[in-house]
Amino acid sequence: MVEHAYLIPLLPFLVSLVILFFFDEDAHSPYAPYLGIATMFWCLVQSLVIFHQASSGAVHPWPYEGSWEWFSFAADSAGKGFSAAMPIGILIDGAAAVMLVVVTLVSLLVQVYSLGYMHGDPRFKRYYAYLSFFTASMLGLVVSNNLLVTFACWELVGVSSYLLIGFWFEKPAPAYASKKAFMTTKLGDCGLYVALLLIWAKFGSFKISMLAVSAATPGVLTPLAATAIGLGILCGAAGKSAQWPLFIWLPDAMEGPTPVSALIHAATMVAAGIYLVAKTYFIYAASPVAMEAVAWIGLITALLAATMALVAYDIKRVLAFSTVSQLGFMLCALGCGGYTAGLFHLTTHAFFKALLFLGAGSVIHSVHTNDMRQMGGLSKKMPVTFGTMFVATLAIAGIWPFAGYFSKDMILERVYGHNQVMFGLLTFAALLTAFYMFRMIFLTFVGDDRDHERHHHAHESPWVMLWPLCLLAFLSVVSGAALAHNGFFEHLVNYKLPEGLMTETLAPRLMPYAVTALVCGSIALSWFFYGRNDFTLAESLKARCSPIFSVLENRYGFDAIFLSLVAFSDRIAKFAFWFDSSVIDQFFVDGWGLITRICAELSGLFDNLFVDRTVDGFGGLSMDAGVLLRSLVTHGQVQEYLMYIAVAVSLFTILILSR
Amino acid sequence: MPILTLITFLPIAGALVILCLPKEAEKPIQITALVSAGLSFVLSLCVLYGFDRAQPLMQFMENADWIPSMHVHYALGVDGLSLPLVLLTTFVTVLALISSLGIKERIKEYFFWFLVLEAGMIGVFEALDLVLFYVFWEMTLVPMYFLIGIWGGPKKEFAAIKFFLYTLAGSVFMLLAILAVYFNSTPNTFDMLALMHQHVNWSARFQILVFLGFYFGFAIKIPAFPFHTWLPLAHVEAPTAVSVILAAVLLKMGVYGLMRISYGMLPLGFAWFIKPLIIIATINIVYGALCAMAQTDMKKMVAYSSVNHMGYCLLGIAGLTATGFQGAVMQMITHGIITGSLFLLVGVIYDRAHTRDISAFGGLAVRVPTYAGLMFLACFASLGLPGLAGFISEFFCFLGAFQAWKVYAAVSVLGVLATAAFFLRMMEKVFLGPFNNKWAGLTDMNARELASIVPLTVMTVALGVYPKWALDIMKETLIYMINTPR
Amino acid sequence: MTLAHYLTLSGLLFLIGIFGALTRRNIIGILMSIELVFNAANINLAAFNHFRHPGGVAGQAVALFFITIAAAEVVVGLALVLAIYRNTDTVYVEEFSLLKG
Amino acid sequence: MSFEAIVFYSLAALVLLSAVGVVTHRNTVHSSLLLGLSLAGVAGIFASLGADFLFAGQVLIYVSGIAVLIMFVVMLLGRASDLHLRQVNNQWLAALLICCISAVGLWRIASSFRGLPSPGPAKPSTALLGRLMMGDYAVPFELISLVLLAALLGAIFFSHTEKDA
Repeated sequence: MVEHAYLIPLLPFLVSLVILFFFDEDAHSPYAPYLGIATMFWCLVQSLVIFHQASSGAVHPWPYEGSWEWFSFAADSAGKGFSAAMPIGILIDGAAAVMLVVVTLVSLLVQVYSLGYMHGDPRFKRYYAYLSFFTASMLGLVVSNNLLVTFACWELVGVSSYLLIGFWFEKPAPAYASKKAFMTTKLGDCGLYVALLLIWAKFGSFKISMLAVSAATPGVLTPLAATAIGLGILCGAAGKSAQWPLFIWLPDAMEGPTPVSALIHAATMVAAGIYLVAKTYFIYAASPVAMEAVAWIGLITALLAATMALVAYDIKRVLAFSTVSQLGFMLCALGCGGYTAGLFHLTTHAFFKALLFLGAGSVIHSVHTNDMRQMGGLSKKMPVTFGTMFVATLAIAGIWPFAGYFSKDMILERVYGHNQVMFGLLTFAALLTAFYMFRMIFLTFVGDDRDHERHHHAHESPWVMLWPLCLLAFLSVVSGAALAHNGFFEHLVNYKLPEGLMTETLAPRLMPYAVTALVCGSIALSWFFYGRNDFTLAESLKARCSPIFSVLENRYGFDAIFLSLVAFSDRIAKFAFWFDSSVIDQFFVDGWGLITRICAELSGLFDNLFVDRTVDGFGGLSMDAGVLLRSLVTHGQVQEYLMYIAVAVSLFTILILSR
Repeated sequence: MPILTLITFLPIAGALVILCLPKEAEKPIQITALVSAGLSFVLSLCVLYGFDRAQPLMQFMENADWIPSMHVHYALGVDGLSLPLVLLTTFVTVLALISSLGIKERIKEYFFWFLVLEAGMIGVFEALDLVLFYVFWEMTLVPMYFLIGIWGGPKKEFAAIKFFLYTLAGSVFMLLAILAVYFNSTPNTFDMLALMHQHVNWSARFQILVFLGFYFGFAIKIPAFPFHTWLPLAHVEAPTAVSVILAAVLLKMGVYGLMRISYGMLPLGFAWFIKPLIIIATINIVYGALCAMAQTDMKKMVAYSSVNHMGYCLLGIAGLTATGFQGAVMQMITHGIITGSLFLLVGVIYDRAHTRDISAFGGLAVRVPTYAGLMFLACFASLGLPGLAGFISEFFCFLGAFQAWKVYAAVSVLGVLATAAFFLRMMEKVFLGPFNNKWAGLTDMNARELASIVPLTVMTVALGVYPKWALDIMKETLIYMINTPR
Repeated sequence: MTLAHYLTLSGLLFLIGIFGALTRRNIIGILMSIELVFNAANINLAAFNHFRHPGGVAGQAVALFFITIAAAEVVVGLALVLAIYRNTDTVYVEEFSLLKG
Repeated sequence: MSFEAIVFYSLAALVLLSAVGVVTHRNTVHSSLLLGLSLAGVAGIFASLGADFLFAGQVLIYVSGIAVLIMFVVMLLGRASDLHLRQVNNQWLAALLICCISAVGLWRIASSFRGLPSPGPAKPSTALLGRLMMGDYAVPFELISLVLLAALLGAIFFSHTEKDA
């Protein structure tokens, strides 16, 4: 099965084309989604088989790699050109096997869910085509054995994200948000681009397995180069995974359909950055500086995003900030050497975050608003949604035995081993997470209905939307424990850090309990503020600390910074164009033309006034002379002519005589 | 069979036939033009079929005396550097002719000039004799002048004369350089292949001077900063099909000349200029993209994006690496295809709305989904999206340049960002957002427009997904060029 | 008698003829003066023939041709005079201005 | 002074004096008569130079042909009033001046031949001349006859009056 893993990205890709070109744009045509869902189901099955084979050690050699030639091109080595092959292929290692399952599963569930959520949309078929396309790109990114192909899929993922965020492009906000998302990630991609160039310059290959071998060979990769490459990749990852300072696009990306948010902006695409860092971990292993940068970027992001989530009222934005924050956790873990921890959290997070988004979608579908201030008391109206989302919230908060507990615990343990200040800050972020997540639950589901109209019309979603929720809730409960059991996950992804990076400062045994206790306290605090149907405390706090609140609501001004950056680049562009049209074109080129013309005019003038006049003058002179002479000879008198001849002859005579 | 001669002169034959047809016979004129250009394309496909990809040297050579007293030959040939460009020329010309079927006035002259133009362009890429090269080079100039000057926009006369004078100024220097090369070669010759071996006798000083002469001619055509300002004007004023040819083929003549003549004949001059060249390339990329960002006219924006994209070609060349060369040639092809389709697409909207102002539209994706889809594809290809043609060539250019010029290449990456910025902004303003009801009467693309654009789109995707068969044509020649001892 | 004498004679005759041609008002007078110039030339021819090529007759032959041509000239000239006279009723050259530009 | 000199001087005086008369005499008839006299003098000069056939031709063509022809025309056109008109125009002084200047030149030319003595008495040359005309100069001779014919035709053409007109 694993040798046919190329089918996993290829099939959805073909299906997306088929849907796009061969299906009618009919709002109620069921075939397009069914085709997409069936394909995804097949992919899921295949991924599960691969996962099973990988975990049972049935794949030899491991990690499995299959490679074909994509094209060959002219390359150089020491000033000599030669023909180099660019491979395209699959590389299935533990991380890839896990990611395959995660992506196909979430994609499948989201597609099923969308049957209900997107029902009746005029561009229903296109939606499924995009979803398939996205999934294909994401799967390609996961399985590719070639960084160039990975990058290609990386960009394609970005484009499908662009298309899906802007799916309701008639509204200005999604159109703007899609552009913003694309541009921000593209900004990060520039770094990745340079990193790729550096990799080629250093290694002369893009094949990941080969890079890993070369990087381990002493002397190939200098620390400086490794740092540069690592920072470049981090730059790309920060863009795609919405890390500080490029996280600004993700909250806006919530303008897209909610299932899309669940799939792309929670579970899969935003995880691509983390996944890429994990894939190129051998480079970070060679550069402590890059490693540290990864950790700190993750930490800062986790903290900032968590604080921003505290004040958001838009249910999807809360989730978006929480996503950013959780991605920060993962990155931080990777930066601290917690390869397994990062990927583990990536996996569990995918389940419960997708669940949260889908649940939020269910809520929005029901009350037709994103604003939590207009919700409240929905738990009775939507029990299934409430139940599943509550499970997910417990998971994200890290309560035993939910999935989040295990992964978060693993991260904190690892960070503790790395740097205890970091640990403190990260734990604080975890407490904040619990706080704002429960704030969301309380505001949405608990207490009185604040908007009676909406509450009255609210209803539980259809089962086609609910059973994906249930499945994800189940996974949110068990996946952590199951995967963590006996170090199963660690064994599966199985990355061996170089000796120097293995910091074996084991965390105190009590740490998990302490953290859990703190989280419970945080939840209680949250209930204290928001769970009692009485928001006076929250309001007064808000009034007292309004500067802090407004800073948080303005997302620390990062949006403003980026807007000013955009404005600045616009100004530069305007200037460049002014320079181009006024200085270069009008001044130099046209000016040169003008000078030429002036010269031409001058020389024309000179010609007219001087040269021509001179010529005319000679003409006139000879004419005058002619007139004069004619006055001598125009009498028609033969004898006069004869006289002239005679005079001439006599003059000649004089001439001769005078010699 | 002198197949290259046939390819080159079939359009001329078509042009002569058109000349004999009466003015009113519009259909026969159009058919003649299409048939002759189409035959030329088919023949160039035959050349591709017979082309030996493992052979780096000239193939399908033809040689005959032309002006024996001056050692001028009629010599044609193609190798991996020129064949893709010949193919591009014949291919794009057919499509441009299809899109020109919408031309309503002075059809006879239009198609006549167009075919003459095609012959000139093909000839430039095939010529192996400097005089022949120069003749073909100049042969493109006059048709272009008329095509812009007669069928152009409101400022067509100015644009045409500016284009003409500017490029002519460049070619005068080129002519000087050609003569200098001729008189300093032993034995005196115009044969480009023979001249490749002459540089051992030439001093660095001489090579630099000659290089500058050639460069001036080529840089204007490319167009390299700061000689690029004729381009936006000419593009804006030219009719759609002419813009397509201008961007897709004419600009390539400059880069081709740089690679074939400047690099091949004047290694010392080239080496001396390599630093300025990389700077110019960087400026072209970043500055071109910035200028494009400031545009409100779609066509002008695409024109400046051409400046930006030709910068990638220069970047690739300046690396002096096989990869960079590969990228440059590939970039020429992909830019021809992508920008060709972009211009065609802009022409489509202009034909309907009679405006190209970006802010005049809005939400068109609802009304014209096919058009929007093709435009999106072309824009994404142009901004270098992987899977579409632009990416691989751009990447090779960077890859090639990066090996020699790390900082400049890294700075140039910003150009990629700016390119994305202006294309996305254009797409947002034109196709997304609330629908502007002013355009409720807009119709989607008709069959003729589809016929001219879809082949380009297909090529865009095909080259992006499977660039192998384009890369294989040029690969060996470029490796040979790099490996030739200099 | 030397050649110089004959040349002097012919020169004087020539000058008299020229003077006449320049000054006579009557067109027939001019014709007659021209005859004198012819004769001066003929004298020269004969004299050179006699003094420089005593045995030869080439000079005389040429003089003979001159005489013939002079005869023809006079005939034509007189015919012209007659024609002009018939048209203009005058023989005074001041009154002819056909050459006036 | 030898006989030869006497003959020469008297002939020269005859020629020159009558020539002066030709160009100065008021009466055209007299002028034409004097012309005949002058031409006859020239014929004498020819004789003295041993050109006997030239002498004969001069007498026959000039004196008896041309001079008489001119006389006829003068008489044909002459009027009584002509005698009272000035026959010399107003540029006579200039003409005289020019003649004087030219005379100096001619004198210089003539004087350069001063030292050449007479080669002895002249022999009759008619026979030689005839042979030459029929031999080497046959073609010019024939051409001259053509010229004469043309002149004849021309004269007829010019003097012809169209009676009908």
